[in-house]
Amino acid sequence: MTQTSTSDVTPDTAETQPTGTEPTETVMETVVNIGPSHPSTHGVCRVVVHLDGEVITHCEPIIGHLHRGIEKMAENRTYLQVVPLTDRLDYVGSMYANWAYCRAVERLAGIRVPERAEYIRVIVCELQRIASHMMGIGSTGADTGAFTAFMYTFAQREKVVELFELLCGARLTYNYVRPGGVSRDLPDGWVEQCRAFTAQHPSAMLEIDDLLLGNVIARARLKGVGVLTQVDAVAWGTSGPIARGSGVDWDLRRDDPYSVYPRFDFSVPLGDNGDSYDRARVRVWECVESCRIINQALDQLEPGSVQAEGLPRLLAPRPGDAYDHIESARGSLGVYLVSDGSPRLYRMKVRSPAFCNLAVLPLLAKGHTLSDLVVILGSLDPVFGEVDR
Amino acid sequence: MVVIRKDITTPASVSNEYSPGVKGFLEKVHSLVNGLGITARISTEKPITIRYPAEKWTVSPRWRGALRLRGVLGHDEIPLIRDASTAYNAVIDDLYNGERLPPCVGNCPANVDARGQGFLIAEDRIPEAYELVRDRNILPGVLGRICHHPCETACRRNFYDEPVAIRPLHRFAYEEFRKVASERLRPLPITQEKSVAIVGSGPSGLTAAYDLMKAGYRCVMYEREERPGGALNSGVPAYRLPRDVLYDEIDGIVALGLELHCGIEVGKGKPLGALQREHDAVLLAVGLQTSRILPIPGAGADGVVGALEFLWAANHKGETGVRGKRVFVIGGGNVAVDVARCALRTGASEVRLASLESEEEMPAHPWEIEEALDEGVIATCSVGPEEVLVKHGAVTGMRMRECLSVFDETGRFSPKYGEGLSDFPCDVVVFSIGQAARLDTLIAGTEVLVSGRGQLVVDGSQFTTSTPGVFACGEVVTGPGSAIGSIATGHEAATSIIRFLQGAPLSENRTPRPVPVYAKYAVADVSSVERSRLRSVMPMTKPEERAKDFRQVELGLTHQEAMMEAARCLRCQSEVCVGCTFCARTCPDYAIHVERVDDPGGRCLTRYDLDLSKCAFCGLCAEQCPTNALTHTGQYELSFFHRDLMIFDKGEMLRSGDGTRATGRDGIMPPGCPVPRWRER
Amino acid sequence: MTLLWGFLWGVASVATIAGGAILGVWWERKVSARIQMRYGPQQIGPYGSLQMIADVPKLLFKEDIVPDLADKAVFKLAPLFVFGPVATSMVVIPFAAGWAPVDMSVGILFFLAVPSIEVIAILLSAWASHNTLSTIGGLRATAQMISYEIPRSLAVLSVVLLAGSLRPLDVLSAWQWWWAPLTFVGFVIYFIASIAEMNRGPFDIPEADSELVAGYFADYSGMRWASFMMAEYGSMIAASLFGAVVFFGGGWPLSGAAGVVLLVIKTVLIMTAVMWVKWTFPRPRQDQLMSFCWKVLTPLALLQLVIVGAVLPWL
Amino acid sequence: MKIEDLREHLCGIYPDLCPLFSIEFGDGVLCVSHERLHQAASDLKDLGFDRLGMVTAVDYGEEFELVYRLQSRAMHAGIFLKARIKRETPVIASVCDLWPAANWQEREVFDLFGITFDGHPDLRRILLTDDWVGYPLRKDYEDDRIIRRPDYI
Repeated sequence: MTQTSTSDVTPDTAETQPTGTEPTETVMETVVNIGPSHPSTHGVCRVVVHLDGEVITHCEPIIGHLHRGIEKMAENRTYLQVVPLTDRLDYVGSMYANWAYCRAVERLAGIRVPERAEYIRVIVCELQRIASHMMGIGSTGADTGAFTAFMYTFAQREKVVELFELLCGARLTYNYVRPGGVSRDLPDGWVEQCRAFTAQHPSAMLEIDDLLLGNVIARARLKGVGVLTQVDAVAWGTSGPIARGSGVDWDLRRDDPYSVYPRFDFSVPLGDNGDSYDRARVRVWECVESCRIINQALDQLEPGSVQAEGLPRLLAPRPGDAYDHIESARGSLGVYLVSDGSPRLYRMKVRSPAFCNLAVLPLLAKGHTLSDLVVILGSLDPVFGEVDR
Repeated sequence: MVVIRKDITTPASVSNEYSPGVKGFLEKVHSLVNGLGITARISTEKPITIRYPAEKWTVSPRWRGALRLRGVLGHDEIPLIRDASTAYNAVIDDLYNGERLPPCVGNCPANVDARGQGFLIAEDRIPEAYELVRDRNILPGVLGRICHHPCETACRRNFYDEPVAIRPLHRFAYEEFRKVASERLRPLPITQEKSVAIVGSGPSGLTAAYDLMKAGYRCVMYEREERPGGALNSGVPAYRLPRDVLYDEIDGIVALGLELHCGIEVGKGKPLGALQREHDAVLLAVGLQTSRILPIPGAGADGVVGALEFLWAANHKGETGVRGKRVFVIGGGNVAVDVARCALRTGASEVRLASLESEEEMPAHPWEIEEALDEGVIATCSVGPEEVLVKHGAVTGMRMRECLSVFDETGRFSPKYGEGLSDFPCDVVVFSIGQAARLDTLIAGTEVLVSGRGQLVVDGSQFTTSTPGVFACGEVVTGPGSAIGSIATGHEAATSIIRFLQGAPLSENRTPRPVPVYAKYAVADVSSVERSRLRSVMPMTKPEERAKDFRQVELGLTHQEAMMEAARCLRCQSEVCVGCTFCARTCPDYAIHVERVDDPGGRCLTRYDLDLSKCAFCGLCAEQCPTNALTHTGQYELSFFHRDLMIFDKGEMLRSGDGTRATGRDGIMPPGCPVPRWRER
Repeated sequence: MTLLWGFLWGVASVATIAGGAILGVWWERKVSARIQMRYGPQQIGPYGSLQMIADVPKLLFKEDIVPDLADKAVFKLAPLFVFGPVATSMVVIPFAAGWAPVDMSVGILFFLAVPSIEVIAILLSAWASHNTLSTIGGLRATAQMISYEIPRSLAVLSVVLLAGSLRPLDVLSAWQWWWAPLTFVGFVIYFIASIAEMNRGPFDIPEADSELVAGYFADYSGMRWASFMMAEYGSMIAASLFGAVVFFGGGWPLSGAAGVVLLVIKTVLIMTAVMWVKWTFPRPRQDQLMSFCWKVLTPLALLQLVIVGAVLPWL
Repeated sequence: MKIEDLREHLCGIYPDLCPLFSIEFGDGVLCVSHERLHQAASDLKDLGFDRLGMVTAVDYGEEFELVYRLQSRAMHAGIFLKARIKRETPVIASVCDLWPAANWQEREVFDLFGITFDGHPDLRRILLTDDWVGYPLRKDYEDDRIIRRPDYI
C-alpha cells in the first residue's frame, strides 16, 4: 500500500524548497509514493512523485527492489546452471533471456547450432514476443481501467503459454533454450496447434485493438501522453517498441540480423508521435508480424537435430569476452560474457532493455497528471525482474 | 469465434487519428458502440477458463513438477539383458522403444550388455559377468583386447568426464573367468535331432555355433587352418591378441559341446555338397581370404605383397622377410596399421604408412594410429599409388600422386587426384587396401550362386544364400568390417537357421535392429573432476620396448582397478539411482544433497535430500540423470505447513508419483493438511 | 408516529439495499465474468448464487483495521454516512401507481438531493484515512459528484416538466409512452451522470484501482469496506430503479403486481447496462471527465430541457 | 560506412589509435587509455555512433575494465570502447554529457563496482540501498549471505 512519504504533521502536503525561477514563491507540493507495491507499477518499482495539485512537477523511479544480484550469482555457477537464472530476468519473456545468454555462450565457446534448433528458437521467441506484448497491451488496458481488454489479451497469452507448457513443461520460467540448441524437440502435434494459434491471433488481436485502442476514451487517455521525441529516443538509448513508437526505425531482427531472421519477410511497425498510444499500437502490430514470422518459420522447419553435437555438459570456453544481443519484446537485450577459461563464468552483464527504457520516465511524466503517470509507466512496459536483475 | 481476417497488413504508421469534423464525431460514437458490441459478442462465447486444477492434471507430459526417484541402489536390480537369439531382439526392441536402452548397448552392433557387466563386476560376481557378456559377444577375452569399442564412444560418461573402460573390463572378466573355467564350463545339452555344419571358425561362425548349441542343436565346425580363429588367428597380430587367449576361449566353446575339425578345407577335402547331405543346414562363415592389389604398373614385381599374406606370415612364421628393409604400406585402415606395426616388429628398418585420406579422415582408429606413430611408423597422408618403381624385377621405390579429396559431396568414395608426384624409395610394398573372398573351390559342385564380382549372393537381413539350407554370415557377407560386427551377423544367422530348422517363417517379427542414434560427445573437460572419478588408465609397455617383439602392448587392469572402473558405470536407463551426484552438481540452487557408500558388493545410497524450498523447478537435474531414476511428478500445487516438510528425504523421494508429501494423495499427510477436493471426484 | 413509520421504512430500505447488493454483486460477477471469458462464481450454490452469502460472514469476521495515524472517530463513522443517504433516498421511489413507501410532494428533488450528502461522507473518509492517495481520491470524488449533479438533475427536470409535478407518484401516473423517445437523450445523460454519481466504471476515477488503489476507501477493511461497496450497489439500484420509473414509466404497460415485476426487470436491465459499460470502457482522466460534464452533458441536458419546454405548449 | 571502413577512417584521424582497434564477431573493439576515453567516445559519436547501448565494467584484479558498447544505426555496426583503470583510483570521465542514456548505466556501475564517474550529474546508488556497504561485483566482495557451493560441486 502506498504511504505518504513526508514526516510533516500535515498529512498530504509538504512545503518544499522554492523551485523554478522565482525564489521567493513557496510551492505546496504533495509527495506521493507510487509503489513499491502498487497495481500499476508492473512489479516492484517505487516512483516518488512530486505533485502540484495533480500535475507532476518531478518524478523519480526508485528501482532495485527486485535486485537479486543475478550477475553476481552467475559468477558462482557453470554455464548451464546460469540458464535457469536468465529465466528469472525477464519473467514475462524468459525465452529471450535464455536465447540472448545462449547466443553469447555459443559465441564465446564457438558452438554451431543446428538449423532446426534455430528455427525452433525463432518460433518460440516470436511466440514469446506475442505473450509478452499481450501483457504490455493488456496492462495498458488495465492501467486505463479497461480491465476486460486485459482479460482478452491474457486469453491470447494463455494460448501461447499452453503451447510453451507442451513444449517444456513450464508456464513461466521455461529454461528451454540451451547453449547449443534447445532442450527438447517439439512434441507431436505442436506445430498444428501453433498454426491454429497464429491463424486466429491477428484477427483476435485487431478486435482487441478495436476494443481498447480504437476507443475514444482510451485514445483521449493515451494520445499525446508521454511524448518521446525521436532524438530523445536515440539519445536515451531506448529500444524496442518504445523507440519504434517514436519513429526510430531500428529492429535488430532486420538491421543486425541474427539466427535465421534474414529468411523471413516481415515489416517493422513505426509510430509517428512517440506517445503512449503509438507505443501500445506498435506492440499490436508487432504481434501480427510475429504471426507472419512464425508461419514462415513453421513452413521452413525441417527435421533434424535440436542440440549441437559433441557438446560436453561442462563448458569451459576459451578466455575472452563475447557480447550478443537479440531483439526482445522490450528492445535490444544483450548479454556480455567474460570467461577466464574455467567452467564457471567470470562475469556476466545483461544489457537490459527495460532498464534503459525506464530511465526516460522522469522525462516523459513531467507535466502530466498522476493518472497519466501510470499510463506512461505502463506504456514503457518495464519488467522489474529485468530492470533490477 | 472471432471472424478470421486474411487482409491484415501492417500500416505505414500505426498512430491513426480520428477524421476531422462530423465524420470524426461519428467515428468516436462508433468506437463506443463497437466496443459494446465486442464485449457483448464475447460474452456469448464459451469461457476459456480452465476448471482449476482438475483438468490441468493431464495438460503436458513434460510438466516440471516436484521430483521423485524411481529406485535406488539396493532396492532394485537393473534388468540384465540375458536372452539368446530370437527372444533377444524382442528384448532389445522393447527397451529401445521405451527409451530404456542404455547407450553402450544400443551403440554396440551385437548389443553386448556392458551395463550388466559393470553391474556384476561391481558386485564382485565376475564369472557371471563373463557369461553375461559371452551371451552376446562370444569371445569376451579376445574382443576385450581388439574391439574398437563403439560402446565406449557412446558411453554417457563421456560428457561428464571419461567413458567407462568397457573393453578392458571384458578382458578382466575373462582373466578372472579363466581361473574358474573348469568348474563353470559344462557341455550344453543337445535336445534337437538336427545338426548344423559351420564352415569357418571365425568370430561369426563361433557366435552362430554358440547360439545354435544353446538352442539344442549339434554343431560341427570345419576350419581350413591348423588352429581355429579365422581372421583372429591369421590376421590380428599377436601383440594385440596373444594366441593362447584365443585358443583358450575357443577351447571353452568346444567344452560347451562344439565339434571342431581343424585342417579340413571344405571344397577340397570335403565337398560342400557332402556337408549339405550330412547336416540339415550349412552356415558359410568363411570370411575374406585374399588381399586386393591395385593393377598399377609394377604391381607384379618381386617385393609387392598383400596385407593378409604379410600378416599371415607374421603370425604363423614370425618372420616376414623384411628384416633391414624399407617397407611401404599402402592404405589407411586398421589392417594397414597392423601391417606397419608387424613390419616394425619383424625388423624393418623404416616403415612408411601412405594413406589416400587426409590425417583426419583416416579410417583407422585414432588410438591405433597414435600407438603406431609412437612406435616409429612414419605416416604420409593424402597420397594415392601411381606406380611401383621396379629395377631388375625388384621393387626400388613407390611413386605416389597427390590426392585432393577422397569423397565427393554425397559422401561416396570418389578420389580426385592432383598433379603433384613424389617418389619414396623402399624395398617392400604392402597393399592394404581391402580384402576379397575366394569362393570358387568352396562352392564347386553346388548350386550356391556367386555374383559376377565373385561375391556370395546373400540376403542382407536374413543371411540366406540362393540355396535353401545354406546360410552365410560374417565378413563374407558384410565385407571388411569389425570383429564385433561379424559377431552381430552370427547372431542373426543363427536366428535364421533356428527358424529354418523349426520351419518357421524367417522374416516374421524381425524388425531390423535399432540403428544407433546416440550423439557423439566430445571429451569433457576433466580438470575439475577429482582423480577417483576418472577412468582407470590401461597400463601399457613402453613404445621403444614393445616395437621389438610381439608381446602384448596392453597389460590389463588389476582386480582393484577393475572394481573401481565397474563402479564408475552409471547404469544408464536402469531407473535406479546410483548416487552419481550429477543432479547435485547440476542443480543451480544447490537443492540436492547425495551421499552413497561405494564398497564393492555393497553399494548403496545412504542419503538423498531434496530441499524444495530451494528448488527452482528448472528440470536440469532430471535431464542430467543418466539412469532416468530422477523424474518429475505432475505435482505443481506445493504447499506445506512447515518449512521442514519441504526437505524430501530418500524415503519421500521414493514414494510413487502422486503420493508424496506435497499433495498427500496417499493419505499420509502432515497434520492439518486438507485433502484436495478434486481427489474425491 | 411518522417518525416510527419513517424508521421502519428506513430499515426496509436498508434491507432492500443489502439484499439487492448481494444479488447485484452476484449478478455483476456473472456478467463481468461472461464478458471476460470467465465463468464467475460457480462453486457455492447453483451457478455460484450463494457465493455472496458466503462472503458476508467473511466480511463480518474480517479484522477491522484502523490505521494508526487515522482520525479514528471520523474514520469509523464515515462509512455510515456513506451508506445512510443512499438508503434514505430509496424511500421516495414509487413501485406502482399510487404506491410509494413515502409519498412526498418534492420526492424527485429529495431523491436527487439526498444522495449528494454522500460526498461529505466520502470526503470525511478520505481525509480521516491520512493517506495521500485517499485524499486525492476524495477530492476527485467531490469534484466529480458535485459536477454531475447538474446534468443529472437537468435531465430529470425534463420529465418533471412534462409531468408538471415533483411528486414521484404524479410522474408515474402521468407518464405516457411517447415521453420515452422524447426524453431519450435525457435518459442517456441521466444514465451517464448516474454512473459518475455512483463512482462506477468507467467513471470510477476517485477510486481508480490502477492509480489510487481504491482511492478514498483504500484503508478500510472488513465490514466498513463492505458498507462502501454496499453504498455503491445501493446507489446503482436506486438510480436504476428511479430511472426506470421516471424515464420508462415504472411498470408501464402493466399494472399492479405484474407492473412491479416489470419494473424490476427494467431495473435489472438498466443495471446490466451499467455493468456492461463498466466492463467495456476504459476510464477517462479527471480533467476529461470534468470537461465532458460541463462542456457536453450540461449543454445537452439544457437542450433536452428546451426541447421539452418547446413541445410542452402543444400538448 | 562499414566497420572495415571505420577502421581506416579512425586510423586517418588517430594514427596512434589504429593498433588498438580490432574486429571481433563483426563488432569493432577499441581499447583506449582512460584519460582519452571521453575524447574517443565523443569522436565516435560524431562518426555516427549515436546510441550508447551498454556501460559496464569487469574486475580484472589489479584493474577494472570499463566496457562501453556503442551502436550506429547508419553503419549497422557496433563498437566496443574499452578502457582500463587502476583499482586504487577508480575514477573515469562520465559520458553523460554525450548520451543521457549513460546516466543510469553509470550509476549502476558506480553502485556495483564503486567506480566514480567524473561529471556525472547524479551519482548515487541505484540498485542497492543507499546504506549498502561494499561493491558486490568486485571480486573481493565478501558477504555472509552469499551461498557457497558445496564442496563436491
